[in-house]
Amino acid sequence: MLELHNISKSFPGAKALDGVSVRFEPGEIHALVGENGAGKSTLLKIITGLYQPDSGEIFFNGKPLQFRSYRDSLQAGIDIVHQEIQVIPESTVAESIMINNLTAFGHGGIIVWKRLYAAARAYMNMVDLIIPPDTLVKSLSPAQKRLTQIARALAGQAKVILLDEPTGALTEHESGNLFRVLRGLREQGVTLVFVSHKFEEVFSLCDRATVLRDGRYIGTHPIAELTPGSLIAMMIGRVFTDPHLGKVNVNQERIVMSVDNVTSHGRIHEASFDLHEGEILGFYGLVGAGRSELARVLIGDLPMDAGRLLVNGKAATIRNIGDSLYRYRIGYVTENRKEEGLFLRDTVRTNISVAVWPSLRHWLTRYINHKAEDQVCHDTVRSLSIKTPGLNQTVDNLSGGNQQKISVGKWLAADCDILIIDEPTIGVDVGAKDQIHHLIRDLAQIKRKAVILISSDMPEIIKLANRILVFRGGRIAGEVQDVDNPKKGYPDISADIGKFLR
Amino acid sequence: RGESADTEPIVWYGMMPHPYITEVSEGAAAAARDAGVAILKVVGQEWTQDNENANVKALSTKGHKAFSIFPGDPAGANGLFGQLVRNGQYVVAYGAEPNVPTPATFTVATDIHQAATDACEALVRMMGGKGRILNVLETVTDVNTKVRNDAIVAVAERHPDVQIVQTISDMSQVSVAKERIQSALAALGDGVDGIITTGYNPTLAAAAVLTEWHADPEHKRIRFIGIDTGPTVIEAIRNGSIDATVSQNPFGHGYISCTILARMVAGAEPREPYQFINAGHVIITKDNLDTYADEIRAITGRIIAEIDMKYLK
Amino acid sequence: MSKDGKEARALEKRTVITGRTIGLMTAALILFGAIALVSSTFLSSYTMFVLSRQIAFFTLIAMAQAVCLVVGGMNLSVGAIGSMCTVVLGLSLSNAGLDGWIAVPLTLLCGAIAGLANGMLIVKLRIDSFIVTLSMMFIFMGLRSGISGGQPYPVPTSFGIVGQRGFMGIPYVFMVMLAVLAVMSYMYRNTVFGRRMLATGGNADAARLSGINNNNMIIGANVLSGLLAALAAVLWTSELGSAAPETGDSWLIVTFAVAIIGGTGLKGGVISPYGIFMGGIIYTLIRHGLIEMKANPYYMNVYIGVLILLTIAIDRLRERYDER
Amino acid sequence: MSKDGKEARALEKRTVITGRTIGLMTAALILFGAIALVSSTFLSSYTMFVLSRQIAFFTLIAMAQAVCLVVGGMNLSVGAIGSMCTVVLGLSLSNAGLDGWIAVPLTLLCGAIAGLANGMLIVKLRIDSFIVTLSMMFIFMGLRSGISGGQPYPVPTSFGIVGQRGFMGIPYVFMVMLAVLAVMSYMYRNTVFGRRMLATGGNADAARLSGINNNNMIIGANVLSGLLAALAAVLWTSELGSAAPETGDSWLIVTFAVAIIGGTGLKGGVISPYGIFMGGIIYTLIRHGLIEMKANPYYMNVYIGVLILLTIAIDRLRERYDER
Ligand SMILES: Nc1ncnc2c1ncn2[C@@H]1O[C@H](COP(=O)(O)OP(=O)(O)OP(=O)(O)O)[C@@H](O)[C@H]1O
Ligand SMILES: Nc1ncnc2c1ncn2[C@@H]1O[C@H](COP(=O)(O)OP(=O)(O)OP(=O)(O)O)[C@@H](O)[C@H]1O
Ligand SMILES: [Mg+2]
Ligand SMILES: [Mg+2]
Repeated sequence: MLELHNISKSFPGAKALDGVSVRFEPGEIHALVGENGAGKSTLLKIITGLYQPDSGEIFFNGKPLQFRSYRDSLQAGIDIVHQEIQVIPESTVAESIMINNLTAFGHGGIIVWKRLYAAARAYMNMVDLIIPPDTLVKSLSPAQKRLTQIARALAGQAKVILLDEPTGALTEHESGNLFRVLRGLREQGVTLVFVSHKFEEVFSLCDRATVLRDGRYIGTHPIAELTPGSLIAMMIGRVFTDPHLGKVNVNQERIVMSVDNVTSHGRIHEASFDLHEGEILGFYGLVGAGRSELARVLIGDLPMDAGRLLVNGKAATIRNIGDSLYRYRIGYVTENRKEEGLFLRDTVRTNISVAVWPSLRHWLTRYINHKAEDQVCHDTVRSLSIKTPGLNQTVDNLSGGNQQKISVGKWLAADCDILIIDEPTIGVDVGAKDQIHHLIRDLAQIKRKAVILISSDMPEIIKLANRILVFRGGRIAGEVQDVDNPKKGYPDISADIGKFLR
Repeated sequence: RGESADTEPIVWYGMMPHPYITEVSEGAAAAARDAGVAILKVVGQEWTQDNENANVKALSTKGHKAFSIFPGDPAGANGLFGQLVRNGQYVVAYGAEPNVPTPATFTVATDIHQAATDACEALVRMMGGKGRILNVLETVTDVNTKVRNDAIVAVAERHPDVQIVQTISDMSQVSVAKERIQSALAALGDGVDGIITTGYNPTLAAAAVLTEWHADPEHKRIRFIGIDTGPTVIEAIRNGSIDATVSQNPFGHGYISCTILARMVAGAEPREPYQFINAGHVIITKDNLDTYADEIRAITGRIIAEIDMKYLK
Repeated sequence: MSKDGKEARALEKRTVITGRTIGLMTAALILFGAIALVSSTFLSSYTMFVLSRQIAFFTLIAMAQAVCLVVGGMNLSVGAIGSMCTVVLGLSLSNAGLDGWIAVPLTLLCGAIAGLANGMLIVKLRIDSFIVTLSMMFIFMGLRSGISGGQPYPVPTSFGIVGQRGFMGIPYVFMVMLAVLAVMSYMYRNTVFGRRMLATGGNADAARLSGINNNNMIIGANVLSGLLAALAAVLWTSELGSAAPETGDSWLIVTFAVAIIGGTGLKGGVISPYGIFMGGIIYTLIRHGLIEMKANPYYMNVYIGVLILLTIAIDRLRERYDER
Repeated sequence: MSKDGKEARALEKRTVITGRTIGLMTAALILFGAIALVSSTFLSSYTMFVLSRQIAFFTLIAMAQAVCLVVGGMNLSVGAIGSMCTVVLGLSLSNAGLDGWIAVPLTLLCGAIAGLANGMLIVKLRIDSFIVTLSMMFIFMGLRSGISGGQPYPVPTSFGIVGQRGFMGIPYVFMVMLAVLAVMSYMYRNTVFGRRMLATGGNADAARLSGINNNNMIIGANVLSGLLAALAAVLWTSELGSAAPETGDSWLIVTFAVAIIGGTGLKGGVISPYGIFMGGIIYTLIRHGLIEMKANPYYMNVYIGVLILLTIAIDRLRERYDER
């Protein structure tokens, strides 16, 4: 039994945790929910010794814990799967999984690879990661990296496993698999703490849920006593209703982008589609289907080997993202905010305004106008409710969800005519998710832009898109139309999508 | 300008810790003893004019009256010397002659052109008046290198049967020198009859390379003359692995320069605005190994004896 | 509350002088005070003149390094470019007999071209800047030795004015450096080019996805670096009164030491020109102080090393303390 | 089960001789063939002896650099440690009159302690290895100058055997290097310590989050680096027949050039000891080839620079081609 008493933790400009007390029992899957920045990750990091609390105590099976480092925590049998995917690029998958007990696979510090691979393969099978164990981690997709990390936590045989948004990059199939494994562990009496913003998961998997809000403990309840509505109310402190977004008003007359047989060797095969003004076009597919890669071909970040691209009816040659942004006004929000979306060591200001600097120049002196820049940043911070103590805050110090908002916010500020948004709500809480959804919707409906929405979150894509292209193996396998028709239900559309996935 | 009682009137400055500099500093110390003046000895960190400028300029703010300095860069040092002289301080260069005209009052140095000529002539004699020479120069950023090279080329041209088969350069460290000399020897094989090195590091390296070369009875005898001395070089001459080297009177560089400065600080005036004082050099072979030190001391003694007649009034 | 208010302002305001720079200023002041206390000659105008010129010189060459560090690279050839430019300057002034007004721009152009070559190789061959500039260091050094034969070039006395004189006790060299500092500081804060270079250094992938042409930024930074190295070479030649080919041989380590003491990050994305200026002051004072104290010259490098380490360690401790 | 066995072999095979190493081998062979064609003395036993000793030396000091690069750091003090160890060796052999069997372990210990000092400072002060080893370079260089006064120490003739002799035309030094290579290669492929150092260098955050104590890995790598530098110093002293304090002064750039030609990543996490060996061969052949060709000595550095750049550029092109 893991008990926390009055845990508090402050960061410069943010009180992350304020007197939180909670108990995690063996043999339960305990959901930890809350908005972005509520302090979930911080709490888990304190339990595992990655952060030291400012005050408070932790008891594990009645004994006080005083972790000085993560390794102490591992020794005590407490392990964590982090929210952010962190891998060792040049190591093998097997090694990454077994990294904590490499010594167990050899004599006197010398590794016997055969035994290591056999052992690792068992855990890889468990999470359905079917690749050779000597694959180098750097060649994996984000989802495969995530599965590697989960397998590592399983291999640690810990008595407590903390999972911080483990399903972030996973598809339903992979998630379902993971849940089977977690239920098995529960049977064995393992304590599981599960952080997720996806309510379906919380309700189908967990036994009890603890809610945090603004670093404070709100309450712990058996799942059976909760409804999504009541849980959201606890999270955001008010009653929340998901308004129906209604029909998308597309200007069928105006094709803003026309993709004609675009091919990029080994990535994309003969993709063709039109994008209209005011349209939200969804790209759906399983991990690795090539959605992101097509997006990168369109913005000139990957080579286009054949095919044509028309923007506003005229043939467009896009050699780099500078071309796409400044000449054709096409933007791309990356799915990978930490590595490609943000300047983590830089300020909120720079991160929001980086793509608009040229237009902020003083008409005469050509130097960036500070007032105009701050105006843009403040507007973005306000419209997305980004939680930051100031524009000078280092982005690294913001919570995952707020970082994601900045990654999206930069492109809203850039005011593109065509915006490609890749997985906009990974690790974003319900409140923020809703905000981002409305922003995307307004972008198309009010500002009359065209949006390509890439998402692995089926409810999200169905909620927003008016048309969905389904990708498989680098091809567009099919198109689901009329998605925004209120008469069509979620089951119908998902069944349509499912047809093309096989 | 503040001048406290414990400010030494004379500064002797050495480029960096180095056997040559160590010997010069011993000369400076002896001059301080003999003349009864306090001399501050300062040694820099790098063999560059930059480093010397930074250090000497810092020193020049301290109220010393006279400086004995090695001109790291014969042209560049004049900038430094000019500033010192404008600041009312005496400068004597030692070890190498700065470009003339120079603000320094004296240079106490070996006549490098003469030394290189003598060394090369000695090598040619050892080779029996004919053969192929490997010419090893030390640095490429030192004007003295060019003077030495010119002297060696001139000697080779004077002897019709002597030719310079290859010139190698740019080796301010023993390790690089050893690598380059070895490579050249390997490349030329038996095509070398004599080697001349005109720098401390290549000399040290050549001594090691030739010791090894001559240890193999199948290898032919290669004649060699270097420059400067060091325990390993002297040892190699003693056991016959190499033939000769040139001693440049480093002790004298320190002793004479500091003695002159001591006199000038005490009020003596130079006879000319600028004079070069040849501190002499001696070729060391197996024959004079035990007596060369006396020969050099004798040269120094002669110069000191003439100081008031030839240089100062 | 008032504390929070202060913090909030700190997180909102744009600042020219960062907390770190203030820390460095304090360190410089303490060093300055300590030397002034023990030395009677330290506050003389001559000492100040000589030291401020030294500071200017160290600061300039450190800037030449820092502009490359900013974009996440480095320039190992900074001294070699300085050497080569000195030779070009010497050739134009002495052999070609050109006027300074033509020779100096020519030299600066040569530095810029050398930087351009570095930059082009880095982006075209997609090889790390470390390797490219290491190789280019060999090449530039070989060129200067080959062209000059090691021979320094005499320059006209009039050319020495900028390097040797000053106005009201302040060396012209120092003024040039202050001007460069002001321009650089302005550039990194206020211009698209400057801020894009910072972005490239901060996270090249994110910069690329934000529409920034990283290659141009890297080339730009290298050109700038070459230009600054050439400028330092010109000033140095003027100060020395002769164009000595070995000019840049001792720069490399100094540039890193000063840039890093001055708070330039090795990982890119961070620069503070005024911090580098403070770095130049601290480095100069450390070296001067050791001579003032008549430190055993043979051990001089030990003291320099210890003091560099101490300065940076204290700075880091302060930073960590501030974070609390 | 047998599938795992095959995979395990595949891993071992892949990491002993990588594609890159084969590319480097080809480059080395071409260079070798070219020189052999134009030179009549190249295949002589003296040439082979002398060159293989040079290769051994370059490879060893490059390894001393590479072990630090692997954990994502670097060791600018590698030559300074070599110098200091030479002085220690000289002192023990000459002044203290110790036997080689005592003096050598003492020297190696000194190198390890110097590396330990580097490592401790890096992890305890949490300062970048670049800065720490830069400062320590000053410190070690100062110590060697202060202690030795720049004077080389004579060593007994018997001490020269390892450095100057060989067996069947193969220098002992070369054999020592081969042994070191084998050990290092094995360590990075098959030991927990080696794999963990690679992990730390590959992604320190991920390694920490995987329960690896990065600090220990960094300290370990630095101790190893000091040890290798000391070993190189011992062998060099034996080869030269005297303990010259300036031993390490020319190492720094060579270590980087060879390690990088040999495919060691500057970003950490990648090493190939046999690749470094090939790097040592290529670097030696380039330098020897230039002397064979009687290249103008004043322009020597230009050729060296161009050839380094070419080697790496071709290697990168090959790699990009392979990726297709
Ligand atoms: N290293 C840090 N430095 C400064 N502030 C931090 C740091 N880590 C977290 N915070 C702040 O602490 C608060 C809690 O963050 P935490 O990451 O725990 O939130 P979370 O509940 O996991 O949110 P999300 O769902 O977005 O991941 C946030 O306000 C965040 O900005
Ligand atoms: N079958 C596969 N196995 C492993 N990696 C793959 C596979 N297919 C693609 N990848 C890699 O996964 C990454 C993601 O691919 P891509 O971005 O094109 O897909 P996506 O449809 O956008 O999926 P995601 O949801 O991962 O973004 C790419 O780097 C690709 O090389
Ligand atoms: Mg979180
Ligand atoms: Mg994707």
